Amino acid sequence: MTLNDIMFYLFAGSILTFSLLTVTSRRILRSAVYLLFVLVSTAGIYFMLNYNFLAAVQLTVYAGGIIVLIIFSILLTSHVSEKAVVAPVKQQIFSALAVAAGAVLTILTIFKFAFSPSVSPAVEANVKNVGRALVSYNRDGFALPFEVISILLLAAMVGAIVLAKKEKNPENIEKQTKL
Amino acid sequence: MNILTLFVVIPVLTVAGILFTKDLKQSRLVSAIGMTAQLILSAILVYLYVTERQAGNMAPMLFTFDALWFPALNIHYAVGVDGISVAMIALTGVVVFAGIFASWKMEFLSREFFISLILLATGVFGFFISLDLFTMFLFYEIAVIPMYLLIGIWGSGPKEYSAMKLTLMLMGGSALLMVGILGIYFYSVPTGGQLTFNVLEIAKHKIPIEMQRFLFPFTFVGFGILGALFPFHTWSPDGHASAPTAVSMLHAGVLMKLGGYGAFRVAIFLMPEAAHEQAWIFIILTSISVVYGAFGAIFQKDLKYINAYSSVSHCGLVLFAVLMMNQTAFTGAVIQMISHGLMTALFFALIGMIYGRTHTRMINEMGGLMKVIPFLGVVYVIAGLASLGLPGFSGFVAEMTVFFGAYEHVDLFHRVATIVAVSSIVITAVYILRVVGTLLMGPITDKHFLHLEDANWYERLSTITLVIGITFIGMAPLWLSDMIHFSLAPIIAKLATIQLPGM
Amino acid sequence: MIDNIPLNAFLVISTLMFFIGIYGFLTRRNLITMLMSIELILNSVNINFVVFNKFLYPNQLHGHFFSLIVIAVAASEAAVAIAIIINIYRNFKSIDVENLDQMKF
Amino acid sequence: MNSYAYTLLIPLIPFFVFVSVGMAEDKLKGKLGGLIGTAGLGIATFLSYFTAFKYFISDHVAGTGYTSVKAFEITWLHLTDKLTINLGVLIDPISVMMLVVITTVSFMVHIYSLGYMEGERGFARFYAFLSLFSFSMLGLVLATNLFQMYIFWELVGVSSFLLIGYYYEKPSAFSAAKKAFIVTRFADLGFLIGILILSFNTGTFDFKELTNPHGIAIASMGGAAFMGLSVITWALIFIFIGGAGKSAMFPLHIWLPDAMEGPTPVSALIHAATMVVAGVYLVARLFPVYSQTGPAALQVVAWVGAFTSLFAAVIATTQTDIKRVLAFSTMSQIGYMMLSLGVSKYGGEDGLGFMASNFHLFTHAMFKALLFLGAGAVIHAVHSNDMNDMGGLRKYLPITHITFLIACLTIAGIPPFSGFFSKDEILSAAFESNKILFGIEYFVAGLTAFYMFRLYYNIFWGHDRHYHHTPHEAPLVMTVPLMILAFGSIFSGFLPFHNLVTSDGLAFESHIDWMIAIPSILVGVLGIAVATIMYKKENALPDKVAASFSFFYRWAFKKFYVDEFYMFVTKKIIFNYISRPVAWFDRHIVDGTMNGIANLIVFVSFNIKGLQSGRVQQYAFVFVGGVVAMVLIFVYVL
Repeated sequence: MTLNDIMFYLFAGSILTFSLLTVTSRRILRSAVYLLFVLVSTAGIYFMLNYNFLAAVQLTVYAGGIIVLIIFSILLTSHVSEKAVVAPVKQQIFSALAVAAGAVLTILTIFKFAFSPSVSPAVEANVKNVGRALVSYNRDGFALPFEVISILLLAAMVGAIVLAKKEKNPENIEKQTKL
Repeated sequence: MNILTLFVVIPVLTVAGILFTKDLKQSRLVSAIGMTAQLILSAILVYLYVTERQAGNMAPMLFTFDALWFPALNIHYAVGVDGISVAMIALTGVVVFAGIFASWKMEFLSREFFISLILLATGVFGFFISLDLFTMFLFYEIAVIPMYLLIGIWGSGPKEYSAMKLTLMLMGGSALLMVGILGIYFYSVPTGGQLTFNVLEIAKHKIPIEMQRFLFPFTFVGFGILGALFPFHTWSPDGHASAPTAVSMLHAGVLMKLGGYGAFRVAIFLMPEAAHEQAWIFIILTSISVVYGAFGAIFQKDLKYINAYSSVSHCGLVLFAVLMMNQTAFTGAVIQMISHGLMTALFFALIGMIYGRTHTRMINEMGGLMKVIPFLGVVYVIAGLASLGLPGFSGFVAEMTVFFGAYEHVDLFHRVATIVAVSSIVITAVYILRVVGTLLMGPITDKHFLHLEDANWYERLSTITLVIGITFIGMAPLWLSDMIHFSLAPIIAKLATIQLPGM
Repeated sequence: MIDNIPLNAFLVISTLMFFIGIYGFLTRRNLITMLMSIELILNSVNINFVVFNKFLYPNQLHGHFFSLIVIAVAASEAAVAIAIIINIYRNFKSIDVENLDQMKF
Repeated sequence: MNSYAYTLLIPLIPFFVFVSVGMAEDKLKGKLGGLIGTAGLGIATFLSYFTAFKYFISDHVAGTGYTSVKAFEITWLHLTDKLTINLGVLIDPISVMMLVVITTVSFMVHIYSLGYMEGERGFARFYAFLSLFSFSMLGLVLATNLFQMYIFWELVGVSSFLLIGYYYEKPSAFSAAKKAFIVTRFADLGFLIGILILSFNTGTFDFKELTNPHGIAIASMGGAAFMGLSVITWALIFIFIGGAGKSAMFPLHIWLPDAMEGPTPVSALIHAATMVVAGVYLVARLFPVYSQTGPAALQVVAWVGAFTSLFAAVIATTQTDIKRVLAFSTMSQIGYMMLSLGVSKYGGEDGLGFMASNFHLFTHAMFKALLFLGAGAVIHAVHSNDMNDMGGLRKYLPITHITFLIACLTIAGIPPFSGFFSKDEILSAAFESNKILFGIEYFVAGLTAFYMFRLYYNIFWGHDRHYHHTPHEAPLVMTVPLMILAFGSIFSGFLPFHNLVTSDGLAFESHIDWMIAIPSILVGVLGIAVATIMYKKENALPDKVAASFSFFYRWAFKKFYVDEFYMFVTKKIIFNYISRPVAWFDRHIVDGTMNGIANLIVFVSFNIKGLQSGRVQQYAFVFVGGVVAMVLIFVYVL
């Protein structure tokens, strides 16, 4: 049992524990924090896999960006002390059953399948390689997805702004003029 | 351009023309011009056809034209006519022409009304000229769909219900038909080679008998629903009762004929062996139709219902004759289709005109109308007499040909069926005279009726056109029957080749 | 660094995380927590991508980039979703998913 | 073409009159329509007489039989491979005789109606219909084949329908017309079935081929047997049903009394002299076929005829409507003709009955038309049909009185009037064949004399009633036809029918058998005497007689309740137990099934629409569950 192994199991344990806590905690804000822990642990696993850039992105975008966004919206839509409404027990039981069955099936399948790990030399995922690949339009280049994703981000941004803007539908205007 | 294609092009142009009109006056004028052209074209076609035949052209279909339009499934725009299609086209021309004049005062959404009506006519014309099963089916659908709008928008009474019922039942028929047509397509060339939808091509081969057994009921019932085959006729009374005048005319006069024509041209012609085997089931059903429709009509009070049930009876006779599968009966079936088309169109036109005056269709609320509207009264009596099969009118010729054709079968089953069908002539007389008696004869029951006006010029034009058709066929049936006779040669030859036990 | 940790261990973790996410999606009534469940699911998928990349095709970086793209998509998704949630909250004064059943029948 | 081709004009002239007068009905003012019609028929009459003269006298080679000539024929329709419908003109003894009868009576009626129908609304329409009728009837008798006959048979039916319903504003008139049409239509169904069977088995419609006793058609008639009788016998019985319908034989007679709702000239023309004998003509036309296929069909004809003659005569003694009395008398006389045909055999002297039947048809047309037209004149004078409103009219209507008396004596069979001769021939024929039938006819002869003189005395004798205005003799235009017909009634008996109209076209010797004639005269005289005692002066005797037979009298007065029986069958049974259930069945079962399918779909969709709850989590749950289940199935089970 090397340190690496211990690290891995720690991360694994924290991912599973906090995942469970995320979906079961009745305080929404806490859920968000647990989710943050999950994401961070995931980043840890990426570090362990030697994908440092990805891990950094995971930390900045997910942990830094999304979680903050979520927390803001939680604060906007509910009180901190408010406890989340949970589904009826029946729904919980059935969901748990379906999910457990699914998990068991998947895991069984995974163990049945003989993966053949490759022995070919690894490409180092350092910033230089990643950056090259991202803007390369050759084979194994990702210029097109990169552009597409940027457009998607732009669209999402515009969309989010439009959606979140206070709408001025005629009814509201009518109401305002009446007032 | 091929003369047959003109039959589709002219209505389409007319529709395009109506799009640019502004009000009732303009749109009806455009429709009238278009359909008059169509009528003249039908007459020219009859003339060309007859001269061509006299010149010794023995091809099964004349004026053929073929263009591939969907290569993946080998679907062609293939057109061509024989005597039967020519007769049906002439019928359609007359009925549509009369229908336009019968709806001369369609004030409500007139432009849209005429567009739908002519679209319907396009479908019917296209159906009759098509030789390609798929194109035929396409035109069939074009004819059926506007019906929904025409009844649903311009109808009366429970029009939404009727429109829905009619369309759904006919669509059900189409679904069965689709199965049949696709089945025929996939077994069209059993020896291997390019599959085809072309009727003439398919007829050259023999569809395997096992498949015929399976496909024939689909095809026949599919067309039979449109031809008011018992027990799939119930769309007819409701649909006709709710439809506006011109639509009833076109529907009963022409559209129901697609059923008989299709059953003959597709079901029997392409699958004679299965037809021969299964005919007995449908003969029973059609015999029931014939008598049952007539009995049903006796009890009705609404003029349109009476006529709808009488159509069930008469169209039943068409299918009955088609199933008898010999030359005389086929001839009779075609004449009966034309005769019934003209008669029933005339009836519906008259009912519409009477309804427009009295604002009721219930016969027990009317009486003595002969005195105030003699023209319509006389024409109604003529239509009635034609309908009950009086010599001198087309109905007689048709019925007699059918009965004699049916009687050519020597076995007891066919004999009994024939006699059952023959007995309908008495029942028909009962309900026709009952209507004529209560509606036209006797004292005037309502003093409002005293001020009714007799027919206008356009109503006269509409009805007289149809009366001329009826009497012409009734007086001189020879040309028509000979025209049909010749065209039956291929199918008779095909029927002669099948050897089945008991033949 | 990870040589003695089998591939299956990673896959088991991601599977469990995935189903936990689904469980959350099925049971939480609050839209935001449902969104968080989705993030869990996406995350588990990311792990799979990365792990497969690392273990099976180390000579390429496809899985790595897929993860990157998924993260980007998750970010935009979160942005739009939160905009929608806030909008819903404005209109319904609630973000309980049970109340949002307008789109039935 | 041959020298008879012009006979085509005989039916065609009335047809053109019908078309032209019918089209221009409302434009023809006054009597113009009538005059055109009368003129047209006058020409046809002239042509008919000319044809009769030509056929029977000038073209006839002495010592040979009369052959039938096809004057004209065109193909109308190719029906089946073997059968072709032709339209043409057939000239032979019976058709020529019928031509004379029809055109004579029709012409008289045309003239008479100029007076009788004067001032009626639709005067031109009346003449148009009369012309249509004449056309159809002439077409019927000139038919070259069975199918042409059927065509015109139907046309005759419809023109009769139109004429009975002439006063269409009167509900009773129209219902009578409807009844006539439907009853005869029902009979025509039999006719049509008969034609189907006959033509299928013989392969021809043509009368010449069918009736040629040495031809293939008759030879091929053995045929298969069905229920003990050969198929052809059945065909002939069916055809006779058609004839029985038109000729008002029991039990298809019910329309004839009601048909008296029509204008009286119409009754005279159609329902006395011409159309109602079409059935007789039909059987006569096919007589060789009937006589060659065994006795069964002819026996049916004979017994139906005999029964009808008795039945109708009994009813006639009780009726009070003068036109109905005449109608029942017509039925009775047609019964005689049918009987006579039924007892006849083919060829030579054996064909006495055939000759007698046609002879009686001829004389009957004359005197019955006369009776009806006379009754018309009476009705014209007193504006009533009922005997009880009449009496003592001999002073006011001298010409009508005399002619009516002549007609009554004729029908009673008193020599030397024509009825005596023809009836005598029938009785002789019956005597040779069947004594029971003979007895019935003897009795009927007495009854006939009795009820005719009952009618006569009630109208012209007795005391005056309270007339609204003094009855006056009809104008000359009406009385001249009466006189002409009276002349015909007196002298037509002397025509040598046994030389002219025989079953095989050959002449044979016929003479009056006084052993039969004298009793028949005595019976006639007896009938007259009884009527004289009872009705000449008003006394209580008729009431007493009626009272003593009160049950039977009421029964006969109500026409033996046949009408009521039919009404029961049609109105109650067919209407209520067939038509109504069919309508109900259609609305509720067939349509109900169709609507039921639609309703079922609506029902199902209503119930499963709950699945589309709008709840995202439910959808997701189903989705996940589905995926898991599918994985389970596809990976682990299959």
